[in-house]
Amino acid sequence: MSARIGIVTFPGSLDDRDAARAVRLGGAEPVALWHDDAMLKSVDAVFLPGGFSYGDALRCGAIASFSEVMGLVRDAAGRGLPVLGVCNGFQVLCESHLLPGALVRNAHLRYRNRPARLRVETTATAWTNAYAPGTEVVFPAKHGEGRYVADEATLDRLEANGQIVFRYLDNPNGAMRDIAGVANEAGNVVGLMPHPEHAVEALTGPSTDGLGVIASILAHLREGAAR
Amino acid sequence: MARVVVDVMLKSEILDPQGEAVLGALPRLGVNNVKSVRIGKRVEIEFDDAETAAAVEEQSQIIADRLLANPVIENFTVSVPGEDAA
Amino acid sequence: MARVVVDVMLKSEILDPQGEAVLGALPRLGVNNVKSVRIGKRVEIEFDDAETAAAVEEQSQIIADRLLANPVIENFTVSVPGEDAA
Amino acid sequence: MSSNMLDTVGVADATPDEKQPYAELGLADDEYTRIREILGRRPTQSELAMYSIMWSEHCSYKSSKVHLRQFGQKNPKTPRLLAGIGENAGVVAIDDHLAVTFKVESHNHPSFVEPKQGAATGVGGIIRDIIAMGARPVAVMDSLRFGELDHPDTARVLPGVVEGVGHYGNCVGLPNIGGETVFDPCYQGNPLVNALSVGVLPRERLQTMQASGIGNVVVLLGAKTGRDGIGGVSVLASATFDEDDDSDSRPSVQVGDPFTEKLLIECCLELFDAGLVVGIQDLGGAGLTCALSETAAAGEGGMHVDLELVPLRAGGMEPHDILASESQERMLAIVAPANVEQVLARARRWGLLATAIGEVTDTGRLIVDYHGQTVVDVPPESLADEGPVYHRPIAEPNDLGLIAVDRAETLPRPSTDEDIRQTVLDMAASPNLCDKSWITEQYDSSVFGNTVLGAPHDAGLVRLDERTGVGIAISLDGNGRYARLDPYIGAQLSLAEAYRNVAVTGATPIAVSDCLNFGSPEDPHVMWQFERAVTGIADGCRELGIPVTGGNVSFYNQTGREAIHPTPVIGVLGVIDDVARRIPLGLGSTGDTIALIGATAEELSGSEWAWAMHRHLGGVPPKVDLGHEMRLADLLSRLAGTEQLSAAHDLSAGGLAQALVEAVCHSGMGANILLPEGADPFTYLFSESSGRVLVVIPRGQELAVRSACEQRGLLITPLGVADASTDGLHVRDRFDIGRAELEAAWKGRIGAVLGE
Ligand SMILES: Nc1ncnc2c1ncn2[C@@H]1O[C@H](COP(=O)(O)OP(=O)(O)O)[C@@H](O)[C@H]1O
Ligand SMILES: [Mg+2]
Repeated sequence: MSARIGIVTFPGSLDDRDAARAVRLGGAEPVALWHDDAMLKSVDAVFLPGGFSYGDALRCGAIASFSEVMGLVRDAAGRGLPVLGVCNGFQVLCESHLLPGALVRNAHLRYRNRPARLRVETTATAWTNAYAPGTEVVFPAKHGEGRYVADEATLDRLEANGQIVFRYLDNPNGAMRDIAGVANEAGNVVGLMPHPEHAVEALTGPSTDGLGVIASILAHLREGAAR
Repeated sequence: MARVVVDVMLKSEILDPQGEAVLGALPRLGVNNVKSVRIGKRVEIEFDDAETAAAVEEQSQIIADRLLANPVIENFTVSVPGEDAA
Repeated sequence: MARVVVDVMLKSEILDPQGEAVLGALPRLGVNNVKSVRIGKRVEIEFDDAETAAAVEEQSQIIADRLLANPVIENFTVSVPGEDAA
Repeated sequence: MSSNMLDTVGVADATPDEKQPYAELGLADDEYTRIREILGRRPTQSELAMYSIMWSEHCSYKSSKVHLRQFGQKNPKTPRLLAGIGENAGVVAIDDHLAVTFKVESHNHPSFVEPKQGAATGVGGIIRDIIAMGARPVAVMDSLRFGELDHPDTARVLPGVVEGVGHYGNCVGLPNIGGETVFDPCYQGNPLVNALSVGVLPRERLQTMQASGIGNVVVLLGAKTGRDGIGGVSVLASATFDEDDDSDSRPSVQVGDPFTEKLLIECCLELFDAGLVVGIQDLGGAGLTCALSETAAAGEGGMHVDLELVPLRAGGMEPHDILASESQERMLAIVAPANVEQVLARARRWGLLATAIGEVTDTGRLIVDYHGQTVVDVPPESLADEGPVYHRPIAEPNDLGLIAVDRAETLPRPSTDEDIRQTVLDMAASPNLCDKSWITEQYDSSVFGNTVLGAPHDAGLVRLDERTGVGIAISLDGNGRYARLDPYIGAQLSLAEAYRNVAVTGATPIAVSDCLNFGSPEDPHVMWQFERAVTGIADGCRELGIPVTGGNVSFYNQTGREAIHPTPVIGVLGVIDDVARRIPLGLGSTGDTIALIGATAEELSGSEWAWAMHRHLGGVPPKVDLGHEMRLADLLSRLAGTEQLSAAHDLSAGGLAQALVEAVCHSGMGANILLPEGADPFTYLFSESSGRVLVVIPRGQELAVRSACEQRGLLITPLGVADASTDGLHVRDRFDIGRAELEAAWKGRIGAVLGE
């Protein structure tokens, strides 16, 4: 039986179809989750896709963090359920305090859409274990508020704990310490701004490097099952 | 210190999608008695200490009018925080 | 009328590129005596008329703390505009 | 306001001599007289507002209608056309299952007043036209024109427009797959913002705007109704209301909310799929007025509405305000009574407001009540279909003869190789030819994961079906300078360019939508330009065998007596059976042959070179040969996806030189070129003869491609080879431009001028 990966649709989610396609192409089964439903449909992992949930009013991801489904995700993540947040999903995870730090307006003040070169900084997470350490990947980055910020002490702690998952090689938004993605301490929750789900087909993406994220979660789930 | 605050709000008849979205989210926090939410900008401007109050006032008006607010859709007010407290 | 204003500003240690951009544009308006510009949000909340002042105050604190400001990057103040004038 | 102030039908009957501000509302004396005849009494305020809106140029096409008829008359018959002119957007069949709908529309004036919101609501409006046909919008495009790049007002308008187009499209989740950006002083006070949207639908999901089925319920979906855009009818404000009225309350600008639009898209598609709506119509420029009268007129012709049921955002709105409001993100659905509960429930699930406001009747009248009193009682077709039609006077501009003899072919040209080299660089750095990524990077191009080609390709290409790989290509093109020199030829040149841009991707062009941007129709010279342009498009489409499926007219683009260049913008849609066959941009691999298909004549009048280097506009535009374009398209679609072609690129503004510069900059490869013997190097590099394409042919395939060209009577000229080691543009025996120098000229120009 293939792994079931829940993909949450908030009002204003946009990349949910893309996330489902990536999950499918990566060999898992996408399961649609609705923001207002108080059920996770016994999924093996959750993918929070990009978009502008609730119009990104106030701060990106702020309102989504109060949704029914995020209450469940918060509890389940605490028990080790793997959760990935991409772009708006990353913002939702930070606003939900499942990940440290915050994402603020790009330093150049504009929305920018460009393929981003990233380095995989740690493979010790549920979502990156299939990459070789230090691998360079290219994912599209497209956002107006993707500048990662946190206080220096937090950043030092993230570095020390190996919680920085992806770093930009050409920082597109002014993110502190070139951070593109981070994990929680346990490594089951990962958020990143660039879009691995838009890098799964040669025809439509700048690379197919994003398939590694799906391969990672499948390996992680297999390992869990074997234990 | 010569500190001025410029508040810029959408004119009352202009749709404020952000305010609407926040209003819609309040029940999730258990708040059900709010009628409206409007979201605007608060701009804090600090002038050189040497400036006279009159100069600060005049310059702030210019900045607000020409740069901070879009007169087609926004109104602004200029205030000097110290004054209120005094 | 039960009206509350919540001002939300980025913490001083967080870079505010929008404020910087305004600061950088001021010389073009002939304004050369500004030291700093910070841009935040002003949120105007209108409660149902029936609410007591205490309830309004309390609810506003909750809304501001949990929703309107993100403590990782922002500070907020809650004020009741009527009070100043009184 | 107290109800005794209400201008009801009864009051109108009783006060036939009341003076009405019809002239202030833009109605002519005879138009007002006709309204009185239609009604057999004076109109109420609400009725007057509705007629003034529906009979405006914008809604009634009163000046353009007699000319636009040519499209219907000359359109080639094709079984692909499932819905055409007269619908919200034209619909063409793609295969046995899928159809596509697309349309381009202008939002020029609002974008000048408030660039960000003006452009944003332009995008929002065209998306709702696509939804109204039953389609899921799958992409947007934008065609933009501004004054000079370094004019201070461009620094205000351009970033705002781009932010608005980007903000709306990005938030609503539609990839932007292309467009154009043109600078010319004629657009200084009249920037053009033309937005296109395209959507896809299963053929059987096609929707109509008919309010049919007596007893069916009229449901208003989406945003609340506020005072947006009712500035026009503010002369109707009653005296009592005026007193506490501040300038605030009658904004002429609308502010859009893409978040609500996204919910509207998803909700409407659910309703269509569940078969819950009988008819649907978007609320656009003329708000409820237009939606009510068009749906009523298209159906059995009767409708009753209780206006007080419309959810309002602002206080103190009078009936005519509610009818005229242009609040965004609203749709009108006609629903069988048994399905109303379900429709409301589905809307609630999406967090959308939905309200039953009326019903379909058999009275043949559109009747609007406000708190039980009738404020409108009219035959709906008198609003929707029977507006005034004008045969405006037409006169050829008297300067055309002089302009025609002022040929750019006589201008001083660069003579030495060094001068030509510098001209290549100067042209590459000019506003109309330089890199546009400062703009396109502000647009999401990949959401949906189906964008196969976006900017900077000649056309956008999206996949419609992952299983079959079927896809569509679209290009939007206009050229005001050519149209100024000769509107008939100019319009056909734009049509030919859009057609060729689609063909260059490997897709086969099948349909056209157009946006006609002109000055005042009251100026006979403008009207002449308009008539010539429409005739050019209609004749061109007939020759190409592809129908015009819809479009939009924007008049009054002028400052004082100075009109913009006539600017027909043409959108061509093409179909490709498998997107994997698409032809990319670039230079293929080292050793591939670079060749030019099509002939180069000395055609410099109206060219980018004449404009950029001499500020010159005169002479006659290049010749158009649509038969040649068809053979070229046939060739490209035949070669697409074979091993015979590795890349292709259309030649347009800036000629061969610019096509080479772009191919080099986008490919990371060098081009090693030898100009044909006997050709004048300057002419060969900068002429804008139409019908030409740069192709890149893998080694060993040259003969096959040559014979494919010869079979179709197409001239092919080998120019050189792609070469990774050259890295730049090398024109043998003449000059070299290294990649660094080329990119320094071409890239970063727009950002630099706009101050970063
Ligand atoms: N330039 C044009 N070419 C072809 N059709 C046009 C043109 N302008 C308008 N039309 C058609 O006339 C009809 C009315 O146009 P419009 O008022 O823009 O539509 P809508 O009511 O959807 O906004 C539409 O079917 C449109 O496609
Ligand atoms: Mg329409």
